[in-house]
Amino acid sequence: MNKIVKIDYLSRVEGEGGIVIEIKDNKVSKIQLKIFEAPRFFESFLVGRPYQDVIDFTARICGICPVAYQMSSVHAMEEIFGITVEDSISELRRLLYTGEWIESHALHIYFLNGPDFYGIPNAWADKEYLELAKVGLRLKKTGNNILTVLGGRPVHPISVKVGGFHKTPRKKEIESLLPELQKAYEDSLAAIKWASSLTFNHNVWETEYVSLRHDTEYPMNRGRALSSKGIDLSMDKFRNAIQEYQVEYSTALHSGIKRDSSVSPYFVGPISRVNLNHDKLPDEIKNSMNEAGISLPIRNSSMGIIARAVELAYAVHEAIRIITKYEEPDKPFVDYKPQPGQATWITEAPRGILIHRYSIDEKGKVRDCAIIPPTSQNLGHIEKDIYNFLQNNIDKSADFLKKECEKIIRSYDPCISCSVHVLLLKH
Amino acid sequence: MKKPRIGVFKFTSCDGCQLSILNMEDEILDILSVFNIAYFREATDDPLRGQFDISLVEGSISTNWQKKEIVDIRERSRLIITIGACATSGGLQALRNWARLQSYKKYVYPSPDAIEALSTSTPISEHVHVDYELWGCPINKNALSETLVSFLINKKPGIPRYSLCMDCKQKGIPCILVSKAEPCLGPVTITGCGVLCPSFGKPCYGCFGPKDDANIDSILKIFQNMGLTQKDSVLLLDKMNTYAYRKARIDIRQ
Amino acid sequence: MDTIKIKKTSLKSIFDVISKSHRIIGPKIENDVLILTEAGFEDIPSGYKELQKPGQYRMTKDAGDEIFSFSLGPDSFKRFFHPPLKELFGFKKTTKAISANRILKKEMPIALIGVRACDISAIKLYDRIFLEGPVKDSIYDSLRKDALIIGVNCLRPGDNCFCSSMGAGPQIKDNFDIAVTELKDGLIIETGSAAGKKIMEELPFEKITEADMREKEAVSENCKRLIKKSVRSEELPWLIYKNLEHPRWSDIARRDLECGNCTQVCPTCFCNSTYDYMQLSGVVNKSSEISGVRVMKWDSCFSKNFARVHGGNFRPSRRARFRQWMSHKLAYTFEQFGLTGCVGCGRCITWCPAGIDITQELEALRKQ
Amino acid sequence: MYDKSLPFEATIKWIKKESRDTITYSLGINNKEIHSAYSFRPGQFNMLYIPGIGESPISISSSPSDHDLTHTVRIAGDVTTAISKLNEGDILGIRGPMGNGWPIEEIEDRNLIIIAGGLGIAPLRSVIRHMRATSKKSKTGSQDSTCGKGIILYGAKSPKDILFRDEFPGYRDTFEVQLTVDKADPEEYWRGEVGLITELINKVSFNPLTTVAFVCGPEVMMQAVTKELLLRGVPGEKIFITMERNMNCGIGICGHCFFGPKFTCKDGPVFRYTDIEEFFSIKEL
Ligand SMILES: Cc1cc2nc3c(=O)[nH]c(=O)nc-3n(C[C@H](O)[C@H](O)[C@H](O)COP(=O)(O)OP(=O)(O)OC[C@H]3O[C@@H](n4cnc5c(N)ncnc54)[C@H](O)[C@@H]3O)c2cc1C
Ligand code: SF4
Ligand code: SF4
Ligand code: SF4
Repeated sequence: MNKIVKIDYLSRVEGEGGIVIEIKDNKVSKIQLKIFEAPRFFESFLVGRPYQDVIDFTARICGICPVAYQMSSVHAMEEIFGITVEDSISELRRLLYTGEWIESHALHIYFLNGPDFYGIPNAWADKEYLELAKVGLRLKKTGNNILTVLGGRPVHPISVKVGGFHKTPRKKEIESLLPELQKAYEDSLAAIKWASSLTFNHNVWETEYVSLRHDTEYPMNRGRALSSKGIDLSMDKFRNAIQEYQVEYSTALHSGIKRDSSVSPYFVGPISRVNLNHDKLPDEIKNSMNEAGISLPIRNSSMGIIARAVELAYAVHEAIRIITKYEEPDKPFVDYKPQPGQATWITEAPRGILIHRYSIDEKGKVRDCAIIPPTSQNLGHIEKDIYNFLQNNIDKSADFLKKECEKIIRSYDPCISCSVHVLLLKH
Repeated sequence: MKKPRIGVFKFTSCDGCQLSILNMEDEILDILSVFNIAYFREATDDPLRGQFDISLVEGSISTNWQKKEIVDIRERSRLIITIGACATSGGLQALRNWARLQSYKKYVYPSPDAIEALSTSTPISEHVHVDYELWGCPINKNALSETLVSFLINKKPGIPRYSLCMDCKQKGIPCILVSKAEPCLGPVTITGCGVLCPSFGKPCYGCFGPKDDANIDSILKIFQNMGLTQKDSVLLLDKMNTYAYRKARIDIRQ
Repeated sequence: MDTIKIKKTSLKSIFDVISKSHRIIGPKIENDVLILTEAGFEDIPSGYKELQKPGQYRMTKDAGDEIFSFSLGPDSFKRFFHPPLKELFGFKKTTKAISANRILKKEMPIALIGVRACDISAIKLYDRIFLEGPVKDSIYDSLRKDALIIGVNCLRPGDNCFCSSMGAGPQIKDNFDIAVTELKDGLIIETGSAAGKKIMEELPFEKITEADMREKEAVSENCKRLIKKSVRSEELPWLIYKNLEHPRWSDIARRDLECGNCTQVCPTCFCNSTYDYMQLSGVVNKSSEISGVRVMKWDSCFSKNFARVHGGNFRPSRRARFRQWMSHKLAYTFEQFGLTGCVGCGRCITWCPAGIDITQELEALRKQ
Repeated sequence: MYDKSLPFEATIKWIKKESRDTITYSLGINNKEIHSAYSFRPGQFNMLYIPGIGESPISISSSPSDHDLTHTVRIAGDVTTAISKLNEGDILGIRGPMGNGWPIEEIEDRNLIIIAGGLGIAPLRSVIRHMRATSKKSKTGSQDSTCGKGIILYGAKSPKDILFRDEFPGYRDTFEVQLTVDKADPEEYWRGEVGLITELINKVSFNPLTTVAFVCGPEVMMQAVTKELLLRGVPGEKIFITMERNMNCGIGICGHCFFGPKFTCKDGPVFRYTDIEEFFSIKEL
């Protein structure tokens, strides 16, 4: 039997993409994940720009995870210039990141992915679901409020600067967030319960989970790159352990881990982070996971929503912790002198590791750069996931397959706008 | 009464302005109670169908198919409102307008020929008639709210078009250009962001684009008097609204 | 008018006495700029001095142990009497009724401490505009009525000051509650109102000598001598009226950023715009009912739309808008209110990023 | 007295369509106290207020002696469009009266010549009706009415655009009335003049030296008319014109309506020509 499954426009994902699947003689003959998000050539126009521009520019790659771009780039710059920021500043940056995690995860859980489990087209289509959506709005708002206090606004906040922040918040200001964070914590524990009560397709196969790992904390801004298949590399080395390849049907580059002569897809994002770092979660959250019957590692890639709920709770918990012990730093930033050099830095964006590499010249201008967003790292993985799913359900109707494939893709919370901004292969 | 239909469309952009709609957490339920969000890919599966009372358009035009699609959207829309720097002035990606496309492609993609893109990124208004423009990278949600309120009660949105400095002074923020000699774009930039950067002690980098009659040549001269090279001072304008600032510079010469 | 002398250390007691009945607004340094805000005695930036040039402002500390060593920052009283954004009234409209409710907030009145002669002249003008016009502005009135003006005679002028040319300073003459003059070894306190007198009565004073009074006069004399800038005010307003078509206006327009900074820092500029502000919730609740607030916000004749009417704009060019501003300052206000529209505080010169200097532009108008 | 910085309610009593885009509204002030305290002079205006949208200055087109308080509004932008959507019985906000109004006392025993262009007839209608009312009174009182016969010259775009057209025949008892249009409509019978209003001035006879002129219309029209009147010998001191500027507060505290040193809202909108002569020809003032 031959079938063609075509989704022209994926909805409830960030950016523009579609998918074409061909089944010939009961075998999947073609999967084309189409990314027709128009390219924006970020890396090219960064070249020759003063290093200060990088933070503001790369943020514009993605409106949903601008902080991730700011974090990867600011740390890369500081690595190049040999700057170490005070602990209080790193903590504030972590707080900023929790704001983005909360916002982005809440959006995905309640607005993008959630409706799939209820068979509704959006979060407001159904009266009952709308109540859940309201919780989602409340959580999102809490995340956004963190971003606003620290960075002026939720999308493309303006406060991050090489060496620290342009301005750090007053203790009073930041403490005003606590009441809503307490509420958010309750909401997010409920979210874990709710998410794990949903019904999932069985998408389980042998894959490789990749995330950062840090000795003392759940990874965000620092650590080493770790994989479930034994990789444990510095950020810089990890960058060289992966390879990107272009497929002719897509504007996005795919990437995989180089081993011998083959390049195999890997998986980044909340599931990988939880799987590789669950020991770093606070006991309260571990308990909630146990109660909800979440067994680790999470091997079903459709269960992204569960991992997100866990991380949502973690981010809220972490925000409360940081705010409670916050002391206003003496100076919002450390002084430094720009120096030529190059560095790679990786941070954990809501969707997974985000790799930046820069080289800066003597005038403090960007000589060259490479950016590998999480979604482009996951693209190969998504395709394989779909492939496996189809093989197991090859006899189902085209309509069914179409819906399910859409769901699979969505469970990755792909950020297609990001995925077009991909790297420079060494000339 | 039938609810007015809103469509949200996206071209070349980061999705941040669309997200700003979803970030109106306090208003979104009000919006849903008076408007029918009939097309909004990022949030709902509803297919593209029929006519729209308001089309909110994000993103710039940078490929051939987008050129066609925006014409289709125009035909379906009573009002087109552009949201954000990309749609209103070409966005950061308009920097390609002043570069060589092929070298750009080569830089980013190993097989550049597979990449379909125009050599320019241009605002929506270069392609179809635009009824109202919301500036900002990203837009300010109060401005969007004012625009929707204005639509409902039938008036022009009351969004000021004077300089950022006006609000900077009104908020009592010390001027960083005058008191620290840091190159702030406030004097040539429209207000609307809530004076974010100066209130964080950072010079404005122009994400809201040029104000009415922005005197670009004069501000460049001021920057140069502060010690910046001609080239570096122009770089300050070549950001998210590069297209609009360069255009303002030409307009004022006439 | 009563005059006493107090010890420098007794200045704090003025703060103490006043703070019982008033909210004190005084000078304070924030981010290296002198601002006016709720401040205490300890916030007075004694020993600090500003270096000012057209378009430049730098705070330095080199004026020894003088208390009132500094001059003017961008803020003036106008922020407090005529706030940048004020709610005129809340409105509600149903099909059969319209209501407009003004709520005058009953707050503790303010006491402005450290007001200089130029700003006191400007307050006089503001009183004419908002209290003595065809309609009294009740919001201004409520903020102004019980406010105290504690003036300070300048020890030295700011680098861009020219108050003496405008007849607005440097010595405080009237329209104050208390005026302070800093001497080498004490402070002379003069009262200008009953309220001021009441405060004075609570201060621990010392004997005042002839020499003190001579020193007091010398302070203002000396300050006046140090003023660097001047305009020929005797030629005003005619110099402006004669030159409304002068080519210099076009020359200024080339430099003018029209950012409006000058109008926002000017203590006499009062232009504003009024509009209705509504949130979505004010429109959607019940379809036939709407509610919101009508607000007045500082605006500026530099705004391109300021003179727009339906079907046109009376001042479409930058040249015309700049001319409007300068003419209003230096000519029109005399006719409108019988007072100078420019008090020579020099703020517009300092805070203009382009460094446009009103005194030099006026001088240029004299030349053909 | 009531506070002129706060709008009060007025109910629309009746509506009359005057032309394609111009409508007259009769307003009744709801509040009794304000109603009895409210009095105005011909040429004054009110700020009409539609909550949520804004305010517009609109001249009072009735005379103080009229039973009704009317405004004649041309649909231009947001506020005037919103007004045009109102029905009888609806409510709007009003602040006023504002402005100085026409100097009726200047007329005394002089000849009055009223020159209006387009919508400029609205504030002058107030004068016309006032003059008629007072001259009627004096007719019944003493025999020697001091008022000579006045002249009305009125120009509109086309016959269809002539406002209050049905009223002019009645005015002929007190005034000599001359109407002109830029262009006559072929479909309509038009007996009046065709051409510029300045040409009309030369077609009527009056003694310029004992005349007082009230002029209202678009600024270009007033420029031309004043020039013509001066040529005829009417003293500049006796020519009164109205200025139009953006108006925001109406009470002299917003700065929008400056015409040179004048506040159009409180010093005007009516000005003695010689008071503003020096500014009249300056562009973009
Ligand atoms: C003294 C005076 C008397 C007037 N008398 C009448 C009259 O009797 N009948 C009539 O139809 N029109 C009159 N006008 C003109 C009328 O005020 C404008 O057409 C009207 O304000 C346009 O407002 P809008 O909201 O419809 O237009 P928009 O273009 O939407 O204007 C928005 C706002 O701008 C301001 N504005 C715009 N145009 C003008 C203007 N011409 N004058 C003052 N402010 C303006 C107002 O604040 C207005 O609310 C008069 C104007 C003045 C100054
Ligand atoms: S204007 Fe800025 S925030 Fe909006 S879509 Fe474009 S890049 Fe994103
Ligand atoms: S800091 Fe920037 S925006 Fe603010 S007044 Fe100065 S120049 Fe203008
Ligand atoms: S200050 Fe300038 S750059 Fe900063 S947010 Fe506002 S408009 Fe954007």
